[in-house]
Amino acid sequence: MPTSTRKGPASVPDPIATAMLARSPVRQSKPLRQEAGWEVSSADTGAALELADLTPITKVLVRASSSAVGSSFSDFGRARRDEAGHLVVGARPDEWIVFGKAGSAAATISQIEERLAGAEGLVTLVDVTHRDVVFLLSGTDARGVLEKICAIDLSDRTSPDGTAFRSRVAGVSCLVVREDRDGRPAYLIDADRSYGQYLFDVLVDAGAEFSVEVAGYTEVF
Amino acid sequence: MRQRGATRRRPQRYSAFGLLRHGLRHDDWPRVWRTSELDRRYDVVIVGAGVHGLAAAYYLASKHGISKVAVLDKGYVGGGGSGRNTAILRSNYLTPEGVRFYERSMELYRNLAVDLNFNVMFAQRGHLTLAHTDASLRTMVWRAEVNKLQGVNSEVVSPEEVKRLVPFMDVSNHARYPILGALYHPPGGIIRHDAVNWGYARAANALGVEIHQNTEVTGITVRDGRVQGVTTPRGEIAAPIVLNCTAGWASLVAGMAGVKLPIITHPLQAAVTEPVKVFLGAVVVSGSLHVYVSQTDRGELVFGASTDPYASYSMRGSLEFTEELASHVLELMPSIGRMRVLRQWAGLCDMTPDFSPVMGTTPVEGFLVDVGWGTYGFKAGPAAGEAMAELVATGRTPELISAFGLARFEQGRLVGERGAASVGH
Amino acid sequence: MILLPCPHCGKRNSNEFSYLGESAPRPTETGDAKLWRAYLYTKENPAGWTRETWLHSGGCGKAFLAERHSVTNEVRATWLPGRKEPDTTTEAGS
Amino acid sequence: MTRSPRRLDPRPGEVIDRNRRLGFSWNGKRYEGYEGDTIASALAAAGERIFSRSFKYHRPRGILAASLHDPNLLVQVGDEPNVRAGYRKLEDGMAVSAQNAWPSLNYDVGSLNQTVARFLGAGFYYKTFMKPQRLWPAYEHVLQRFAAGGKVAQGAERRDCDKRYAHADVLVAGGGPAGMSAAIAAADEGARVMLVEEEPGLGGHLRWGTPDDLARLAELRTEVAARPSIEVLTYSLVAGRYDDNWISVLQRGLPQVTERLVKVRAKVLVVAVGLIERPYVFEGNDLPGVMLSTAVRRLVNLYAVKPGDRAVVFLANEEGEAAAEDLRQAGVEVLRVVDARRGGGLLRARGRRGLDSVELQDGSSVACDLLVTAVGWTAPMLLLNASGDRPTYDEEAARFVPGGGLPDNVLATGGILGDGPVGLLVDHGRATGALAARRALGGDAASSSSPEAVPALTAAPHPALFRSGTRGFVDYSEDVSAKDLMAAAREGYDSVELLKRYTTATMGPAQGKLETINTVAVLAEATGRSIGETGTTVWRPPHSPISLGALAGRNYEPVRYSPMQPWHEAKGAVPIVAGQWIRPEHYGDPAAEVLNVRKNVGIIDVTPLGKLDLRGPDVSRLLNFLYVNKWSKLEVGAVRYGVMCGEDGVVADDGVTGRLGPERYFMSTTSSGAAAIHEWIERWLQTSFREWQVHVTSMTSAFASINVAGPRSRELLARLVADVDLSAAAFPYMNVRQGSIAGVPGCLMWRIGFTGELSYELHVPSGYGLSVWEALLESGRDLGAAPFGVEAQRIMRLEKGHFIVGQDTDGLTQAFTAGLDWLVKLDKEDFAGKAELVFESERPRESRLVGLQPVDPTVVPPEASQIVSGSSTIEGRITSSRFSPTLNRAICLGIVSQRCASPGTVVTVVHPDGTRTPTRVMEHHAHFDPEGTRLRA
Repeated sequence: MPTSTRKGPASVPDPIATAMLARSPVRQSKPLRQEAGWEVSSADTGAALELADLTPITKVLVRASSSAVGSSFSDFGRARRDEAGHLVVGARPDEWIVFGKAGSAAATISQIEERLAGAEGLVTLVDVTHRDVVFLLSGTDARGVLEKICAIDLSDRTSPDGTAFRSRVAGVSCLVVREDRDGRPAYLIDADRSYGQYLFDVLVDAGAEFSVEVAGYTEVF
Repeated sequence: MRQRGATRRRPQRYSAFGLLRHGLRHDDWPRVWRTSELDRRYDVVIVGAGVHGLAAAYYLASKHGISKVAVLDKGYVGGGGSGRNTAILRSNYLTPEGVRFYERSMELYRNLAVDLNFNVMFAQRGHLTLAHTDASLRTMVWRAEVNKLQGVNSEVVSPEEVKRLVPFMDVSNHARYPILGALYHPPGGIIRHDAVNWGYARAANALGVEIHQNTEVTGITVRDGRVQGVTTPRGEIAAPIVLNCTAGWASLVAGMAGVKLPIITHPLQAAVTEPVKVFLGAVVVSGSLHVYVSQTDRGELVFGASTDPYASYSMRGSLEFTEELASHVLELMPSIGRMRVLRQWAGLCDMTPDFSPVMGTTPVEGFLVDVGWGTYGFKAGPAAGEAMAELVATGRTPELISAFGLARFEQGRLVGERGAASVGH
Repeated sequence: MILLPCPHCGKRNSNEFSYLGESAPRPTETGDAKLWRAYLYTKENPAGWTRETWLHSGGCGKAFLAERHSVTNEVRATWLPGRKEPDTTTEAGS
Repeated sequence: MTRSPRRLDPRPGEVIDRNRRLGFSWNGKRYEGYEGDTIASALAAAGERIFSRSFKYHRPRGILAASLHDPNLLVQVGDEPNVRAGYRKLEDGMAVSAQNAWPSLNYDVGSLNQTVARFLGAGFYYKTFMKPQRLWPAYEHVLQRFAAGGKVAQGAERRDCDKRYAHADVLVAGGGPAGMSAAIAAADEGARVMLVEEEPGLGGHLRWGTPDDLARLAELRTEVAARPSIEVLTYSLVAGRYDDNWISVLQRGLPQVTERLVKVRAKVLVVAVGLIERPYVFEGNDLPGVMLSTAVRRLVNLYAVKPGDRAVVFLANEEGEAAAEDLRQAGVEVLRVVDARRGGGLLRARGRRGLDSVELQDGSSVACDLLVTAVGWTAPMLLLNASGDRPTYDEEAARFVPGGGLPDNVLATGGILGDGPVGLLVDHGRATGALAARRALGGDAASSSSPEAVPALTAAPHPALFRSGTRGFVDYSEDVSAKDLMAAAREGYDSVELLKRYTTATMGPAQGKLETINTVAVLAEATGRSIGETGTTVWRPPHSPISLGALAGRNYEPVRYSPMQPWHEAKGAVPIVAGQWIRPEHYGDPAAEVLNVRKNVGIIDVTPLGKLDLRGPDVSRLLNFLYVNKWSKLEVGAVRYGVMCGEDGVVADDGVTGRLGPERYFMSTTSSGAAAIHEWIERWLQTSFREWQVHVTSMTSAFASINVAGPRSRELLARLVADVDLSAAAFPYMNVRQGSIAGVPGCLMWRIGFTGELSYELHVPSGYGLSVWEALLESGRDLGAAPFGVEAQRIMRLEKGHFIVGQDTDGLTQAFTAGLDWLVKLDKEDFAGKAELVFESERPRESRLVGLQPVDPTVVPPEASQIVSGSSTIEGRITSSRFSPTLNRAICLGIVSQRCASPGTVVTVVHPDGTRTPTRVMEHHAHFDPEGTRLRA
């Protein structure tokens, strides 16, 4: 029995040239610019601890049985880059979220479809770019900030570089991915978009003790 | 065989004059209740020396002349839910049957100090149930209207009136949980729960009822569908009537008689602060914020919350309870953040599917239940005791509690109390 | 805050989970009111080991069964729905 | 400015910084102290002797323990009540005042109570004030004036507090010699260690010890500092231990916040909290000038304060001897050292406003201003009790000791376990710390050190000294004497729990830390049992009272917004809280918003609607199980309304679901039900229907949802949609299409109508939500396009007779009662709630949801008004009620009993103000366009 629904319109095609602007749920600090049709901040801080809003990045949810997918994807609870530079995160058992460059949803989806072609069982891909907000918290004290609002043990021993987990951050269920940058700890925090402004404010508040600064959109994919 | 009804004795009356005399003479007061040997046979065995069991015993003896009664408890008098609750009294329930029942309890409570000759310190300071959403405001109106039709003083008041009654309350409209109004129930208030337990125990004992502390019921004998008696570490006791008045262990005690109950036991936590000068008059409840608070005459704030989210018999408190409590109390009264939590504890609540109790007969003849009180048990003690005593004495279920029988679950005729907010202190 | 061992995520704080209650099989015969109401309302509610269903709603979103002691809150076994139930009856329990 | 006449010359272990002077006030008078002082030490240095008045008799009280647990040192600091003056560090500018005295600390009118004390024994209030009942409030008012404690100020600002989570392999509670050693050893085994000490500095009793002790302390501190894997938290309280070693620590003295609650998950807890010195019960034991030996040692050695001039020392242990030596060195005249071990005895202390003289067992009387007692110890059991240990009484040592019931993840060391020279405590601490680390790390211990045996540590023999007279106070904060306890026990309150509840002994702010053992001892004596048989009470958290502010921390209450929220705010929309969502209730005039929708076109932000993406071959089976109606034959492009019930047949949620492709569906739920329904579905799929192939994804926030409603909605939409044929024929009612709106691709358009109008529910990728919202208003300006809020929507849905789950139904409303006869399909195979709905269908209906209209069209009954027959028999209630701007009359929905439910019946509605309104039961729920011609337009 054919069980794949991959042929269906699985994603939001990237916007055609249009005046319509996409926005993050978080108020952007000036100066502003556009990135793949999204309004983003180009603030530059150079601070030791930075918080950036990466909401425009592409997010694709992949559901399939782990056995069918084989080793082509990361394990549950781990994150790794694929050849195309996507960050593939084992977000839940039999569920991955693939992060990629802003505006690349269609391309990302077709790449994944290609990779999973022929996989057994039900395989579905859903573009959740617009569903989630994503923050990047990076710097030496990033862990200190997160420890104030998240109960997971973030030490190197239990949560080293490449760890991913879902847990509550300041009361909101989030996917947290550690992907260190230039040898400094960095965390991607993915959450339901409607909590975006709330979570952003909480992170800024928790980070004040460590002199966190809000940075503009940075290209990480 | 001993005579029906043990000897009565007149207790020494408590009064201001008595205090004066005792103070001058430096002599002792008589024992508040006597200890006695455990007999082999009683007319009625009541399991649980909390307010329900003691009240049932008291009314059996005082109203029906049945005093060959033993109240057994695995611990001490009032050591379970009756001594662990937050001692709030009210009758502003949602359903007519609930309102009538609790109003009878309030009536008994109002006269209890005189009735028992024991000052139970019932302070009718008024009871406010806050509404933070239009949905909860609608439920408050619903309750107020049902109450009024049953003759219970209850009305919905404005935020301004809330502020007048409780000046520490933040009624500003920018709060995360704005106060849109409140159900105000002037007769509601607080009472000294231990005094109620002791007062009933003393008065029942004076009428011949025996109170046996540290006497755990470990088995219930049933033969041919009839209860025969109970087993304790102190020996077997024969009794034609066994009344289960336990809270927290109701399922286990009923299980000894082979009766299954629609009960899940959840811990309910409470906490008390250090005393400060009295500033809070009314009892304040917020269902949305899962908190209720009152201030004792000693100056302590007493807090409670909703039950813990999963079933448990653990009476160890949790940290998250005090954290959430504090966070929610400060939403309501931001300026009391410097007060300190002195002590926290937990009690057990037997939750039923319709948030209403189970009172009356069971499939086992002679085995009666007065259980499933959720978070409402203390308020109900006197009326439940009175009604159960009547059932024992007459063999007929009083009209007042007819809606609360065990058979309602099998019949699918639940009581509508679940329609109210999940926290209803 | 007790810890619950999610079979997927490991031990996590209990506030990440939804408690779905005692595990009871749904009657296949739905026309018997007595049977049906017993399924809906009657509970074992033991003070001791109890088998119940939890959903790790704040984490991986997966349901699992657990054998938990309702007095100590200790969890001695967890398993996924449909998998063989562990045999814990030989172990000491109260 | 008051001088500090009792300040000594510098002491080797002093913790004050004499270069940093701090000014503060005490009852309005200016004082000065040093950085490092506690409030009490600064006042004692200034010569103050009375710090508080007692709760009941208003007796003057002074320093007893000079520590966190001193029951006599509760003061008001600014707007903070009950500050522990023996613990709280002095800060510049503090305004400190006494709490329980009027008009002043020195002359307190309340002390008159002492003269009638004989009538005010414990529990006296239970025996009086009963009659007349109506006067109880007046009595109560008088009693309330005796409430102890300080004041809270209305309008006081919330203090800055926050929280932190931490994870430790080993958490050591207590930074004395044993605790420090345990931390060092655990760190050496490779463990991550957190070392928590109540006092501002590590060291425990070594801090106020001999030069040898100080040298030892310096070594230990150096060792701790050299290990980066030890995190040291001083001036921090281990407040509680909860299940699974979840440990609360209250940290003070941080630069950023007043207090921080640290929540630590520790693999192993090492309890090294030491001992508390206990008071002796004798007549006059509460007089200012009667102190514990540890208080004297702290005052002299840590704060360089001379606690008196002429002293008597009553002792039974080495600590007492050391205190006497400290006093001599401080220049205090030690008149007598009475050694209980050699038969010495203490009868009573005398004095009015403070100690004047001491009477001894040998009949002598000594004039003095300081009486020091050293009669033994109490082990603070909270952390051990919370771990399951029940202490046992050690007759020989005259104290309770751990009972040995600890789980593997909790260990004890130091004074709580036993006594010994510092060397033994250190050795025991090291061995315990190493063991803790090995247990925490399992087999992976990095260290190669071989396990060393934990040396024996037992409580040393100590004379059993509890009381020498009946008039002594057992509980200082509650003013309960030994005599009160004896009387209460004889009255029948003869178990620890009953005695404590009846007399309130150990229930005060000091939590019985100093008092419990003496309470038990008196009860034992009264009942003729041993102390061991009498038992002790269980210590409950917190270890010391914690502020609500610290427990609350920051206010992390998640709030959700739609992408259009900035627009709503800019336009001054009146917000309404709906669960976690903040939504616009209206933009000024909800009635006008209704009329505009009915006449032109309106748009509403309905983003909070629950949305689920369902994919897979078994979706239709799933829908058939979840909903009460049938789903097998839904065409691609079609939408259907459905209602879900719980297994008890009670209406749980409703919404529409559309089929977007052969194996792809899109479900909407109510806003408030979104999370619960998602969980409900996952629960069934994961536990009962595991073989079904369905993937469910929550998409609520993926789309900004906008309902475009009104006769001109098609016209408006047509201006922005190019790739979908919007004509009634091509896109009829109850259909769904996918396309682009205003150039934004990937939008969903549903033709449905909650408002009863021709309307389209648009789901736009969230990032574009605000842009599309603005585009709709911009393009529709000439059509009269305007926003409307939740209130206008509620009015219109009521005009249309659509019920709201949870408002028009309640927690027991089953589907037929809700009027869903037309929807429920009992001939379906099986679905959630089917059994109960079959039962419901078979029994006589008791009540049902109906449309209602007041006979007088201008009267709008408030929602929840009751429907009655006779004077007060309840027949139902109004569940929804509004004035309809469209119909220009009042309209309602309500639940009524079956006997009143037939159309045309006129029922009586009672308003909250008592007025009664005749109201007619209608044929339909819908008051407006019951045939649905408008929404099918």
